[in-house]
Amino acid sequence: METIQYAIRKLLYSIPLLFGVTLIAFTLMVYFGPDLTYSLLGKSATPEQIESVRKQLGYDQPFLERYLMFLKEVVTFDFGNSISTGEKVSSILARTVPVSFAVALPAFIISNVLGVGLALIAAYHRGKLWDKSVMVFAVVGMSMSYLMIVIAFQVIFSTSYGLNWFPVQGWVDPIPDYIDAGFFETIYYYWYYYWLYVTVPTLTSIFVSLGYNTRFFRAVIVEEMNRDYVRTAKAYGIGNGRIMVKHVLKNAMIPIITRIIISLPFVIIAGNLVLENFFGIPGVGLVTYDAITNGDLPVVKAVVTWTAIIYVFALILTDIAYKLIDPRVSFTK
Amino acid sequence: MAQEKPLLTVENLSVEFTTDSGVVKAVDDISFEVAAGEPVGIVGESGSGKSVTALTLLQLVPDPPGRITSGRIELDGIDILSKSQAEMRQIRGDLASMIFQEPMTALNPVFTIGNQMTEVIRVHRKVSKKQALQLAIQMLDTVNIPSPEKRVKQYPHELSGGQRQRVMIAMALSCDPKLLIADEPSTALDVTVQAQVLKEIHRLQEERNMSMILITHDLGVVAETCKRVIVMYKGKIVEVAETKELFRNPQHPYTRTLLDSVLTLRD
Amino acid sequence: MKTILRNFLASESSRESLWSKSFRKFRRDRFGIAALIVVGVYAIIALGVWVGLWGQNWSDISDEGFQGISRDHWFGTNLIGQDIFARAIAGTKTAFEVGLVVALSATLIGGVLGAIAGYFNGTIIDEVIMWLYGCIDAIPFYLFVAAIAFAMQDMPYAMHVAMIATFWSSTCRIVRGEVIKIRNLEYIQAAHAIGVKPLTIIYRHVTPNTFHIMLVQATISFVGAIKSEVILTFLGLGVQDGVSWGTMLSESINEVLRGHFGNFLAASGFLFVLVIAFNMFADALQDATDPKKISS
Amino acid sequence: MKTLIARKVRPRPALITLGIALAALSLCSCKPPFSDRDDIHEVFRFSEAGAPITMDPAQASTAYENNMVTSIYDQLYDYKYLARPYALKPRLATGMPEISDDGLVYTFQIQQGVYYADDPCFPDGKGREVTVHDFIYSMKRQFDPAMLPRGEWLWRGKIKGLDAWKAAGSDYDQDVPGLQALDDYTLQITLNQPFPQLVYTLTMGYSSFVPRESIEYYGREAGLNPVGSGPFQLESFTTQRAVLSRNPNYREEYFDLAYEGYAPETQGWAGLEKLQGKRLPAMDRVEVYFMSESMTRWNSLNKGTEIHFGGIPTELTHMVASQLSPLKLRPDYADRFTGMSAPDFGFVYMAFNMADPRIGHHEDPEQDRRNLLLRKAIRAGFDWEQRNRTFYNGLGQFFPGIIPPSLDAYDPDLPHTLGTADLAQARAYLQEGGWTAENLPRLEYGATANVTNNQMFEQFRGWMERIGYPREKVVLRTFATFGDYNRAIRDQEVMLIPIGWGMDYPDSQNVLQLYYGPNQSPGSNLSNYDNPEFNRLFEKTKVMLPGPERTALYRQMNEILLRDVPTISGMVRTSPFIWHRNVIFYPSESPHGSLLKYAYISPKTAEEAQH
Repeated sequence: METIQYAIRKLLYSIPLLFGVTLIAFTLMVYFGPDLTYSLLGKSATPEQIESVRKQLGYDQPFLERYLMFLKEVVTFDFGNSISTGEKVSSILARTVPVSFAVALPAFIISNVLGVGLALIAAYHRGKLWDKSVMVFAVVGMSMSYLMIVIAFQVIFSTSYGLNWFPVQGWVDPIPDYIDAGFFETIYYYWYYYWLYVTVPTLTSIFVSLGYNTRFFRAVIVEEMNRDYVRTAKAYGIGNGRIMVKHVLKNAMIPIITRIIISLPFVIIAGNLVLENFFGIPGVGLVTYDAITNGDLPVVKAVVTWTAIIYVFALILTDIAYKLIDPRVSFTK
Repeated sequence: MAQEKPLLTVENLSVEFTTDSGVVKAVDDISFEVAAGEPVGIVGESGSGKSVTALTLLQLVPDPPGRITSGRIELDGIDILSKSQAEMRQIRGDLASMIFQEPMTALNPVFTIGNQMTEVIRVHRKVSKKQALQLAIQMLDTVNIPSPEKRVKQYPHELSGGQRQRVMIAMALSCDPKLLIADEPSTALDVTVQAQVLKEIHRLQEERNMSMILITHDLGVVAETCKRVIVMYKGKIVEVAETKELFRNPQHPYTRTLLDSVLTLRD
Repeated sequence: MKTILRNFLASESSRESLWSKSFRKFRRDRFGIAALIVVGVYAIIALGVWVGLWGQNWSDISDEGFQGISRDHWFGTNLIGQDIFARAIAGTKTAFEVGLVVALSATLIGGVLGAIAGYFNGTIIDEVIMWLYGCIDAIPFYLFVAAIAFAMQDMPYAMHVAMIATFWSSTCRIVRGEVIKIRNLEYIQAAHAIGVKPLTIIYRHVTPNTFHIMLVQATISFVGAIKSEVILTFLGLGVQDGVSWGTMLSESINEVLRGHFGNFLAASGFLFVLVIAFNMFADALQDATDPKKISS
Repeated sequence: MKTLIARKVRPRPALITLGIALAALSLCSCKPPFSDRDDIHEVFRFSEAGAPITMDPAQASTAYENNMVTSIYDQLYDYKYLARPYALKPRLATGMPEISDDGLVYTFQIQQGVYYADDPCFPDGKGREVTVHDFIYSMKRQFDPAMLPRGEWLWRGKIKGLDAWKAAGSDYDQDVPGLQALDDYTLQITLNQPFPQLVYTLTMGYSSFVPRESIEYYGREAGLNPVGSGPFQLESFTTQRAVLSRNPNYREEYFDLAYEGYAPETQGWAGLEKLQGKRLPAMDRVEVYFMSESMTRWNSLNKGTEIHFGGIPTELTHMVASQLSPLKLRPDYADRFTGMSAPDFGFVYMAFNMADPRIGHHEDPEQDRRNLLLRKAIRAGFDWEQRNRTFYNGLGQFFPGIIPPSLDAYDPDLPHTLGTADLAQARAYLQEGGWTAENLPRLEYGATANVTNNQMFEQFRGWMERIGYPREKVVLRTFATFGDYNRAIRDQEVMLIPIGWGMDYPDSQNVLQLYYGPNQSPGSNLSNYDNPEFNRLFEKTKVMLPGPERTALYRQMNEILLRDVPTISGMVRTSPFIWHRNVIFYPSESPHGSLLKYAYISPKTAEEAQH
């Protein structure tokens, strides 16, 4: 109850934030954003046609009017249809967000779990060879450009120049109509193709984010290891491993969880446009990027708004997670 | 008593620390003994090496930057310094236990009192969780914490400073150690609470006939609890004496300044 | 009054000793020194390009593309016959320009706003600043940068502005947190009590104590900026007229399969070495200036 | 108490093993699901560099979109698959139109018994019969601003009453005098003035037969739910892929080699005989993949299992092919692929913005003359030959003027020296015009921001430096999107406009209109060139039927352009394509769209299978 009250209060507090996000997004992406007029005209246009298209796109309206329209869309969650394809924005999101989510999730989980694991190992062996190796790995990983890794991984894993284990690009097809697959066959089919397509992108994003994660988590854990209660636990004969995994980790969870939850909305909504571009994944990242570059404002507006909303929810979720982890946290202050 | 083999023997112990400004000898060639059932005080100002000595007894000095360069520690017939960390773990909290200065941070804030106490018990004793909890409640009762059944379910921040220190004592004693090392157990507490906690430690030490090393910068604290006092200054033992003898006739000039400060405060 | 003054003096002197201590500590960090030397070499290269000592022929074309490695062309030439090595050298200047402009501006803005927010913690000023960086944090990075780059297209500094607009927020958040801590320290309270003006306190006493944080943040922003430049250029939002490692990497995408690794190796090699050196430098700096580590 | 509790023996601390579920990765060794089934349909997979945005025939304008629209919708006419030069053939029409003597009235008959694909937009979900009313509806949509049409300019001012219909508010219930259905299968088009290119325009996606039901049923999403009578229907469509499957209602159409213009001596290598007599579309399913990264596109094609047909990235051509024209693959690729180079039906050129007094028309005749010399100098410094080598593998074909070699008015006798840089000449022009490094105007080269454009600009700057232009005076103006670039061009703000033109039909009128004065921006005359002599000739040829007289005038106009230099042109790009050996295909660039119905994967013979 207390938690729900808190969440509601927090939601109300986040209204100014949403307002700010929409205003920034509107000013930058919509008002000063790309002009779609000429993309919607033929090879040879007349001034009247230009006028007519601008009118249909609402470009002739004043700033405030257009912003208020946007706010109305935000409030009603109805962003209308994409200007270029005409598809309903809601159906674009429904189609692409799950795909981005499916692509990003394994990498997200593995790179965080692995990051925490490596950080624990490094922190446990602080100053020793293990620590140094992990940290060198992390710094090297951090220092590589994303683009370099995407290029290298695609060539290594997916092409005939390299191992050729995985498809270069593509995404899971539904089972063709004419095949009647049993339950387990269906599961196997989706499982198989899911991993087939998702593995190389997953490895890529793990490689890219693992260094950062490990370093951050190690710093957090090391800081926690200097606390008095760790010395106490040691003095009472509790094993180092147990201290790390039980005592230190739970205390370190607050910054760790903050980082994880806060980055989640960007993983889901913003997707990963470079990855989706290179691996031909029909996700929301690429759709959004195309929308920005094409000036497909309804899509941009919807994505930005949803990201902000989910971000606010993520903030609330982290606060709730704090309370679950740390008994000292209270919502009634 | 004198003929009996002492519980703890420390011989020629030296500990060094590597710091930004070079290598510092924190403990410099000290030797002392603690007999079974004997309460001994180690007194000195901060930085005199008394805490490091205490930590060294349980091999708790962080390495690096700390390093034991020489010496021998024998506790209940065990050569402490030859033991591995894994072997030490069985000794810590069981044969010898420790109480720390800062009860606010020495307990893990995110686990209940009961959780932390049972963990210690179950590390050293083959008991069920339920039995361990029972034992924990019993120990809390022993250290005079009211309604211990309730307390075990509480978190450290829900307890007062004095209660927290009592919890520490209960935890330290839960496996019946032969040696209790109390590192400034009352310093961080309010003056009134200080006295109560010290009284409690004193009582338990006597009841259980434990050996105890009480580390403090306050000679007044030692006066009430310890038979014998070791005075440390700049990593060296400068004086060892019976408490009464020390107060009556301090040998070392440093001891005298320490005594002066106690007396001026008492005035 | 006397004690207040003494506290002032004490804090000043302890700050001094913090810096000298940090410096001493840093000097003993062999990795840190090595990293700094590498960064220094890059800086000299960049400076040389800037004043016109070398790397000026990056735009010269020759009739034959994809020449191999030769004495004239250490990394060969690219598609339109430009010397890859000269371009990598000239790209160093671009990297430093992007890195420095973004790091300095973002750190300055973040530091100042963070100090103000922290000092006026709990007031409307704090709320507004927090709101501002909250909004920026709620918009996905690449979307935000792309939007600014589009809105300002045709301006040579669009990418810089875009990165500054996003990078300042993390510095602001950290400095704000630190200032809230410092603010509650005795001597600041004392200064406040004897009527020193808030801005003077912030300027004289609060910000100097956050310099070490800002320094580390600046190094992090620097690395972030030159890495983001690569992706942004690849997306067509980055360096427009000129040469950068990002342009070279983007060019190289289609060249590696053909077996021309010159662009890829030169750009990623230059980038990787600088970034790793900077990361190590940032680490060493962080270690050296962390007061917690000094006191222990 | 102590006795009750036994001392616990501590187990050694268990190593924290990070068991990550990488087991999933091992699946690459197991068999793909259903791979042992023999009833899996063969799919033809095709890759393209860009994605269509809409499949609404009123709007579909890019080559990618046209490809989809012409596969799904029927038009009146089409081009023969294999005939070169391009030759028309009827598609829904039963034959060529009957044309009145004054060239103003065209009468078309269309096939009877042609049905739309089944779709929920029809009353009982069953596709209804196609009539000429659908064509009239489609043409009207081009003149309805609410439909955001893009093909209107082709027929603007040409069909009787259609512009008036638009001016009156685009009411679909109103009749257009120039578009009459004599009955369900007979169409009559009446023109305002002769329009010899009319039939060509009726092959384009814009003039598809579109059922009004579908547009009204799907509303704004009509572009994603195309309902046509063509060989395919759209099964699914994302930003990455479109899946086309056989339209079960598609009329019987069989492939006839001779009719399609097969030339065994030049096309015999393609194995097209295997297609003879096949019912079209030859494949049940075609998947079109849109991959903007050419590296991804190539990796996917080269893998041998993913994509059947695609282009060779320019950068890789030399690795894949030993000879380019005609294309010969290197042995390791020849084992797996068939390939061919097909010239684009269009070209690239660089227009000068003649409305910019710094470089174009100028009121002051002296300055005008100097500007002309400057343009001439830039043209002399512009090295098409080198551009061709660097960016098009030398496969491109330079042509002077604006009429490319694929058109009959092309004049092979024009001076080809314009295709290579002549630095001495360029400097001479500059000197003649009194241009020095100090007084030369800043050259602003426009482009959308991407790597290739950037390199092209740098190459251009290199050339300009060679003729004596200071480096700082040649600058790049980038635009984030093509839309923004386009806007700046149409607002006459870009000085040097490198751009391409995709031809709509094989008639020089389509390219000469690029310099017709009244077509100035925002029209298609991006150069804003305005020459009364040229305009007069254009108006004269506009209504002329093909013939030597018209060809002579076309050439005359082309020479005016060469003299006035409103543009540096041009180059026809040629794309090398390759496809798997068992695929039967004969690629072409526009004007063709509906090639997908001819794509065929021939079953492996026993011998091939063993191989």
